[in-house]
Amino acid sequence: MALDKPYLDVPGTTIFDAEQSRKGYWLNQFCTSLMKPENRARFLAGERAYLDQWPMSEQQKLAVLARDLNRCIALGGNIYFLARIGATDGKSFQQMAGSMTGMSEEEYRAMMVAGGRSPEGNRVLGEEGDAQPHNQPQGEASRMFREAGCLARAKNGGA
Amino acid sequence: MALDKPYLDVPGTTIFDAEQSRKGYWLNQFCTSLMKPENRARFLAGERAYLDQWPMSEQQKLAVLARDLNRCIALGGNIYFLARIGATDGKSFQQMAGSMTGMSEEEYRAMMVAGGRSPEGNRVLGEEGDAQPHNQPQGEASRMFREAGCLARAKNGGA
Amino acid sequence: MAKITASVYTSHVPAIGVAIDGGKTAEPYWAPLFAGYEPSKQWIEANRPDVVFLVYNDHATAFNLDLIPTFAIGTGAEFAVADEGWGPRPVPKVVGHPELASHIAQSVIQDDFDLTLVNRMEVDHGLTVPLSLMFGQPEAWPCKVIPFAVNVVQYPVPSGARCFALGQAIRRAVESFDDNLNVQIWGTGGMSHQLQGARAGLINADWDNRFLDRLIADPAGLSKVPHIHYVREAGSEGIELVMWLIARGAMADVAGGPAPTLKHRFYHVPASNTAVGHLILENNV
Amino acid sequence: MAKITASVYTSHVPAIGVAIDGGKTAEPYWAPLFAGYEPSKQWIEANRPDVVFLVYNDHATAFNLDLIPTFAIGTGAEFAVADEGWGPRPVPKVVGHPELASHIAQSVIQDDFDLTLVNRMEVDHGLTVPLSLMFGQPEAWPCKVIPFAVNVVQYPVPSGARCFALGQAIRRAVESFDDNLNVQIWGTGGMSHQLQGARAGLINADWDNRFLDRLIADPAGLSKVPHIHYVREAGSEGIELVMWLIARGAMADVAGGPAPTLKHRFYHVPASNTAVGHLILENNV
Ligand SMILES: [Fe+3]
Ligand SMILES: [Fe+3]
Repeated sequence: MALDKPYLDVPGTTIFDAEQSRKGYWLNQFCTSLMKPENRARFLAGERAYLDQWPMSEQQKLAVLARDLNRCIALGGNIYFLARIGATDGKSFQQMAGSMTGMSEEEYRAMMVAGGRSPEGNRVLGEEGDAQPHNQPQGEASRMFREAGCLARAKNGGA
Repeated sequence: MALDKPYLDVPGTTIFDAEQSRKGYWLNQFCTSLMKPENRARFLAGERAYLDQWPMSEQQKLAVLARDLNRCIALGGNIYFLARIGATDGKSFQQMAGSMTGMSEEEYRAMMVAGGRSPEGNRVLGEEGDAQPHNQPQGEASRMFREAGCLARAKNGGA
Repeated sequence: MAKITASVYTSHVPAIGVAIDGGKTAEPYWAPLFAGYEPSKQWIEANRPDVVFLVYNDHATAFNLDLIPTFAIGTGAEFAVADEGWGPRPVPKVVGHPELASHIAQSVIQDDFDLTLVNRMEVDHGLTVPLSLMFGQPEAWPCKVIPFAVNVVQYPVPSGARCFALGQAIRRAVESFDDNLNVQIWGTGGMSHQLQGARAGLINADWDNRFLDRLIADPAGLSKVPHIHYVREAGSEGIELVMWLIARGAMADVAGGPAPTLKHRFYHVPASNTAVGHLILENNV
Repeated sequence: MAKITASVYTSHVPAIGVAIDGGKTAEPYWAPLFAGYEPSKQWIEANRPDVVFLVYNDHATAFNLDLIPTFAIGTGAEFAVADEGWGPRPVPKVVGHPELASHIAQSVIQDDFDLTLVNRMEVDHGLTVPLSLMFGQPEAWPCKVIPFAVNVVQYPVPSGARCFALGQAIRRAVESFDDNLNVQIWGTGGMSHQLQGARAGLINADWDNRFLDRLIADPAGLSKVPHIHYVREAGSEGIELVMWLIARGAMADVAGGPAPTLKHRFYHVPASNTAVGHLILENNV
């Protein structure tokens, strides 16, 4: 029988295991290249051209170009590798982490100063916490997003 | 109390442990550089100049220039690293190993074809085998060496 | 004879390094955190180690996906400070202790721990931020440092029990070194934090404080907690806390000696995304 | 379910590779040696593995003194053939089995073996000579290969007992892989040889043959032989034989199953500086 993966039911969380690592190998190695200042400069000077030198999937390249870290992680990226992209953009770990929640930078920072995200309702998929899939995205953006969704559904006759 | 080194009393044998490794670090890393064909060519084109690019001791450099593998090993070299020098010279492992015994290439090869060196008398320092320090060098060369020594001693009045 | 005199535990949040390097330690956001390390600076001034055996994890810096050691010990003479993407931190290079490091490696490998020996690597915030927190901003670090990197990035990471047993082997190794050396062992990383996904920013102060309680009083029991508990309760990056068990395993009481003295305990939220925990335990032998 | 069906043991002398690559296998010096592998080629033709888990040591090729892993498992998709100084051997590249390799790594790390995972490395004669001996000179190797490199170059090297225990963990790992795969485990290196100093050329045929006897019939006892015996009796490079205990530990009888069948046994002196030993053991489950 296959090895146990007891970590698949934690909401909003991807454990970087051998399977993710295989999927994300070139994405992560591209990120490693950004540890050299000359590579950071070359990447910023022409992102698409720089990415095209790596045997990454098109999806991975688009996720990098969009700075969509959640998508990067779904495609095998690991946050410590992906942080090289943020560093290249001059972003902090807090800005990067916050960007994955849908919250604005200010909202995320305020959540942290207030003691951080509670584990309540966020331990197992299917509970009611703010990190559960059905509660995404979070923050002010989400209210706008949901309202837009409602309007759209209303327009389409409620489908 | 310090860690046990039970391998210090084996005649004609240097175990490559952390202490040897520290001593031979740059000597061995120089050898590693010879895994690239362009470095082999550069080394052969100017051995001293190539060696001077490495923070090796003068003794280590002289031992390399002399292709004295026993001396290289005493100075921290390890045979698998030193083999890169032999490879650069187009020598086989048998030629390299034989060169450390004092035997000629033919003598060493003949010993191997006849079943190799016996372990008898060669297990512990102070026995009477052919690998013991007081029986060096080995082979035809040694007889000439000893005769030359006798002549020299006779000339100097037996000192 | 070399002796492990104390163990120090601390988070190693990169933003703390940024705050120190940028002269922001007195700002309202940071002042309470750095105040918590003032007693530690005084303590270490009075209890200067010859060598710190510093357990940390590399954050995809020295090791990328080409090669991932579970346990790597730095046996080199010195270690440069890495450029993690923002340029290298303006801190002194790290000077190793090759003789003691090789001695420990030899001893624990013979004790069935399958280390990777590393003579050349760059060290990242995981190693340098704890040094900055304890020693401030000196021209040169006031002691030698043996970097000991643990894989907590790609699963499977070593279990808490394995880490705790390794600490015990390290203690035996240090005590069989002939020179008189005052050695401290530091366990770094954690406490609760998650840097990814919709659950980023998770902090579990209750769990963290119970972890501190048990690390002091029941480390053997604590070492049996499976990884999944760390992930669920302390966030995906909270798994770094297994490294504290290496330092704790090296204390005298685990080998039947007297209990250590708690010299300092501190807990603060937040530093960037992370809860900061800190302990100093002194051996009484 | 994947299954370990057999184990193969063989020396991996570089000169054997030179003889094969140079078309010298029929020369009087070499003919008796290659004759000893003819039954093995027939056997493996009839017992083609899907994957070979190939235990060998790197000879300062992929790993130099910058970084020395005790145990390194190749989890990459392919591995290039190294230039060891004479130019790369003209043999096919080695194709890995990343899924099975990662699965084994995950399982044995959770079993407290502290592996280093390697996605990119070149493989040297230690790995390619056994492939040539068993498969001859094909266009492409007829199976996937998981390289497993053991440090036997810089002391301390892992003990025989540690290697034997690791083999048992590898067996458990392979058997928990879902796909149906015929897996062989090969242990390579040895037998008696010494490549250095006044004692170069040491061969101990008695000791080697007792080693073969005990590897077949009493591997647990054999695994307790300390390193110094290998060095004194089988030469400084004879220590490579500890790697055979990894393959032997993975056989069914060690876990309480039936004894394996000895399909082939061969011993020859010399190949260059070295005594050549070779065994094939088939599992009966
Ligand atoms: Fe960290
Ligand atoms: Fe070998």
